[in-house]
Amino acid sequence: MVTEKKVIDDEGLNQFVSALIQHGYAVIAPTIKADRVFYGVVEKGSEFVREYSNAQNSPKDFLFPRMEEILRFTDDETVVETFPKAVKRVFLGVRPCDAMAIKHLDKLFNWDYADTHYNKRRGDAVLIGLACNTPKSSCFCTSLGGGLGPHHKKNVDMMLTKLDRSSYLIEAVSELGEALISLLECGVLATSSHDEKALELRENAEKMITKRLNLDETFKVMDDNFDSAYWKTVARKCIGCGICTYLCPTCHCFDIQDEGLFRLRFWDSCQFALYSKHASGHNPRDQPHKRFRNRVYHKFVYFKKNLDEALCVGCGRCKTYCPSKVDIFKIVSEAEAGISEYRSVEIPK
Amino acid sequence: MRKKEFDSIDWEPKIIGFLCKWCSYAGADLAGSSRLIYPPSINIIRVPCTSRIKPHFVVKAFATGIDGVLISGCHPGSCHYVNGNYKARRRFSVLRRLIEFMGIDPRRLQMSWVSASEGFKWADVVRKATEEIRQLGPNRLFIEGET
Amino acid sequence: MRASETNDMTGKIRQISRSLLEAKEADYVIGYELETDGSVCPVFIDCPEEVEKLVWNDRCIHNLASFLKKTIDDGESRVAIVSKGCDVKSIVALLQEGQIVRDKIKVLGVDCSGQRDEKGNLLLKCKLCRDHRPLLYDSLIANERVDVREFDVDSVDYSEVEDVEKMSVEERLRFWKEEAEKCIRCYACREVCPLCYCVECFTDQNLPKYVPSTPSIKGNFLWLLMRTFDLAGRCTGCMECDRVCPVDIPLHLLNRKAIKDVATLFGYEAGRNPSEKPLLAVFSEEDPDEFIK
Amino acid sequence: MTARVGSRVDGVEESIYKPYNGRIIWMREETPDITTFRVALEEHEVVDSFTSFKPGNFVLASVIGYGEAPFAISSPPSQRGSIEISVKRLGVLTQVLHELCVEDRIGLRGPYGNDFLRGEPKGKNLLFVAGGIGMAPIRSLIHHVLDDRKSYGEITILYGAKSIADIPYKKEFKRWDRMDGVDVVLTVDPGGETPDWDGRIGYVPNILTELNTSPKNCLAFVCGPQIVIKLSAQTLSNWGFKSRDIISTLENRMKCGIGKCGRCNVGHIYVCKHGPVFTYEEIMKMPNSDY
Repeated sequence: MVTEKKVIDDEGLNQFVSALIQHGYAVIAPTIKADRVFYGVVEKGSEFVREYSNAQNSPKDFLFPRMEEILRFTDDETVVETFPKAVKRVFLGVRPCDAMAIKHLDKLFNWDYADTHYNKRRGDAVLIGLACNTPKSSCFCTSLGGGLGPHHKKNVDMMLTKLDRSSYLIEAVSELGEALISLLECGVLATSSHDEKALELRENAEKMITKRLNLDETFKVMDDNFDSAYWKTVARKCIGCGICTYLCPTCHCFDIQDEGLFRLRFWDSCQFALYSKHASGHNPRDQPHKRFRNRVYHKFVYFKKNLDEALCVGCGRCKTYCPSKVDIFKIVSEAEAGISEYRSVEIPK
Repeated sequence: MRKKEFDSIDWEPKIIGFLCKWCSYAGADLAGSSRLIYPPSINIIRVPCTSRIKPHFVVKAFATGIDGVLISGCHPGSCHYVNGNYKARRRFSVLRRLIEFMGIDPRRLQMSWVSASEGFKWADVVRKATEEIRQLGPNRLFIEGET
Repeated sequence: MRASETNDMTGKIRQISRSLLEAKEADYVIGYELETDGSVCPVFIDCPEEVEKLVWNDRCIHNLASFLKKTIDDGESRVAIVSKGCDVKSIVALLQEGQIVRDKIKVLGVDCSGQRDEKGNLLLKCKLCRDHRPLLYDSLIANERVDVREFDVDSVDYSEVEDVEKMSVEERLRFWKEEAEKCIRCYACREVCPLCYCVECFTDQNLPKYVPSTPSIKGNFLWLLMRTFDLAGRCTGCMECDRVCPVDIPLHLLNRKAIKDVATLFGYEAGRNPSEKPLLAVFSEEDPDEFIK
Repeated sequence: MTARVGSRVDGVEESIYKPYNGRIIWMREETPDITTFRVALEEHEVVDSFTSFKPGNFVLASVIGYGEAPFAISSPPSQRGSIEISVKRLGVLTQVLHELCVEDRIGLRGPYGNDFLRGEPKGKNLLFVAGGIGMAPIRSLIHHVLDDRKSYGEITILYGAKSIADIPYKKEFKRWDRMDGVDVVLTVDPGGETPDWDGRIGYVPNILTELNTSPKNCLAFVCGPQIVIKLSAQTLSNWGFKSRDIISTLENRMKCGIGKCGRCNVGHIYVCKHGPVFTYEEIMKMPNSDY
């Protein structure tokens, strides 16, 4: 598959965005909102922010929205499904970690039963990745398997790499990308020097990520030490809110409730006590540290056992926006040392 | 609940009345037995004391589209439970300013002291409350299905 | 805060904590630990060797009192807690409501000249602060450069709240419905608040259901309204809820409006005096009742 | 239209959360807070594919405006054309269900989950131990077994409830007791009996210790509150029951029933997708502080 590569400048990128809009695509890209970077619908190219580490929210907000109406009941009690309107969408500037998160969501929402609401929103979406040249200190995407890294292109349809101050290497990755690259009027064909520059950028981006995690070893250590006092100790700092799960690009838990004549599906979090409370009142995860442990295990043990992938993409959002700065990387990477230290100590109160 | 378009003359506001059973409920009963005429806009809920009313009841009423809430209890000093009405007074004076701050017109939450012998006063209180809430129009805080 | 100040205060905190832990007067110390990017985060210190982690600088924003009621559910463990003036007001409010046992808590009061956010400017709560020195402590980490004069009560600046009050009722409704639409019901404001310790929050109950638990505009609006009411006369204005809200809803406007009302209506301020009864638990004959017919 | 029944991964324009329209054709009030509903499906073309369930499966019943909740199917597969669910009044939805009457509409989604027959009960002696509302799935299995009585050995049924008034399916227990080869032991918690009560008095796990059923060629099905499952399973294994032959169900909170909403997990096992029926051997492998 000959992947056509072009080099365009900022203006070319703006022209590309307006071309996409003219072709009926809604373009969703990171923009500034209340002086923070959020994914949002952009009207013109200049709103697409290019100098940022990662947006606070992730494409999950658009593929699996915080609340959606799944069913509506008409007056004569017939059930009417409410499917999302089919709208052609382009996610522009998706970091490789968010793209891998979307792949995980695809897998979960089509595990045996196809979640039609998710598939309808996902089906028409084109992903245009943006390579990470300056990863943050809280990023650790390179140790999460599946070849994930700051310049990883496997899960997107097109890939943008910022070569220098104002020129971007744009390449089609999938057929969908091939079709779209024709919209680019301007821009010059990429030469081997551009490829070398891109490769060089990729290497030192990967070098900038100093946090290393041995996934399989962590999996084994955690799988064998579910009841260790380590989990109660590291969980003390966690206040039990839902920020980490709601801003996490891979967290997919939801609740379904009826309001009036609508059946609504909306985000839920395993950090809340009601999440697993039985009708009889019994709650398997009644204490805060059990709920905390459940989130960490779901990402590094459970999802791996069920769908053989780690459910974390190392984007660092849960640490950045946590009120107590709970760092999942620190907890998981120090699990082995921490657990052995607690094997001798009596469980602290 | 479909909301028709109203002009304020013939539209009858829907008011929830929390009445303490020792005084105001008896007063309302007296008003009824002495055949006093007052607007049928009030739907009475009997409570043991005004301090039994949880502010969440009032807010839930507004959420379900009720146009006004009237809380009525014993005069200060003659509460069957000695200080129930004092506590309620303090509670609802805070709540009233809070709902005003968030954009609900405070006149939609009214409070009155009506004793068991004040049938006339009860009829008058309801007449005044209905008139005042009628000026405010229907409760359009939340549009149905607005997610 | 100059480096010399932070070093000697950090040294004092470490020294007091080490003595408490060694003398077994406290099972663990809750304090602040330095993060790689210069900010701090809460830390639980179990043994004297770990005391070196404790630090004090002008980024110690968190109100550690929120850990008092929730993570310590057995009530037996004795805790030492590093607390600024605003944090101590939360501890006093918890004492007023009989939620914590005074002699189980060792308060390491710290003189505070105001904390700064990551951009370096003074926090709003510090601009309005009148408690540079905690009003209650077991051991004080003093700092002469902090002026600890007692402020007079009516110099409190409610200008932000008054701006919203000046709006018309319709404008305020639209303003708060716009804010409510942003809320994703992550409940960080509830979980971070030291005084939100109910076993079952009113928004989690469903028999009867007071507030819809879906993040709809109606549900969020009522959540903001009733959360503020449940904290009226209890909130001490530590503005942690404002800090942690991931979608930046100005929660401090609501809470400070309640604080202003409670001060004007009843002349009451939460977290001032540990032996004083909470506001809505008591009454007085002279309460204002101009709105009662 | 076969994809309609909990559509598999075939992208049919069919939301997996859309309930079928069920209509109540028969109701019986078993106890003051348990009512059994027989629900028939209106969409005729899916009736046979929907009612080809096995004992142990569950459905998600819903009432418009009040939500959805999982209920074990308590009628046997041989009862074609409709399913029965026994509902205990506990929360908002179950309260509303109890206020419904015949001809009212209930939404049904499912059947989901695995079933009791994975223990191959054919040709074996069977011991049923149930407590409280745990009788609902067990009743489906008992009827299924009695439909083909000769291919099963000795049957013992031990059931316990809080009080006499709380014992559901009273007529069926009497009918089963009169059958040969079937031994029914009913018990009520201490204090729940009345003077003319001829059954046993005591908690289910304690009464179980007196039965002393032989584990040879015998399967035990245990269903009910978590404490009943734990204690009964221990007693049975002390008698020599292999943990593979003790079969139970886990009643976790469920919302979607198909392994997506994430809340019914015990460790990495989703009770709705990999369960709800588990052998005691599997339950022992699960992290014990998580269920």
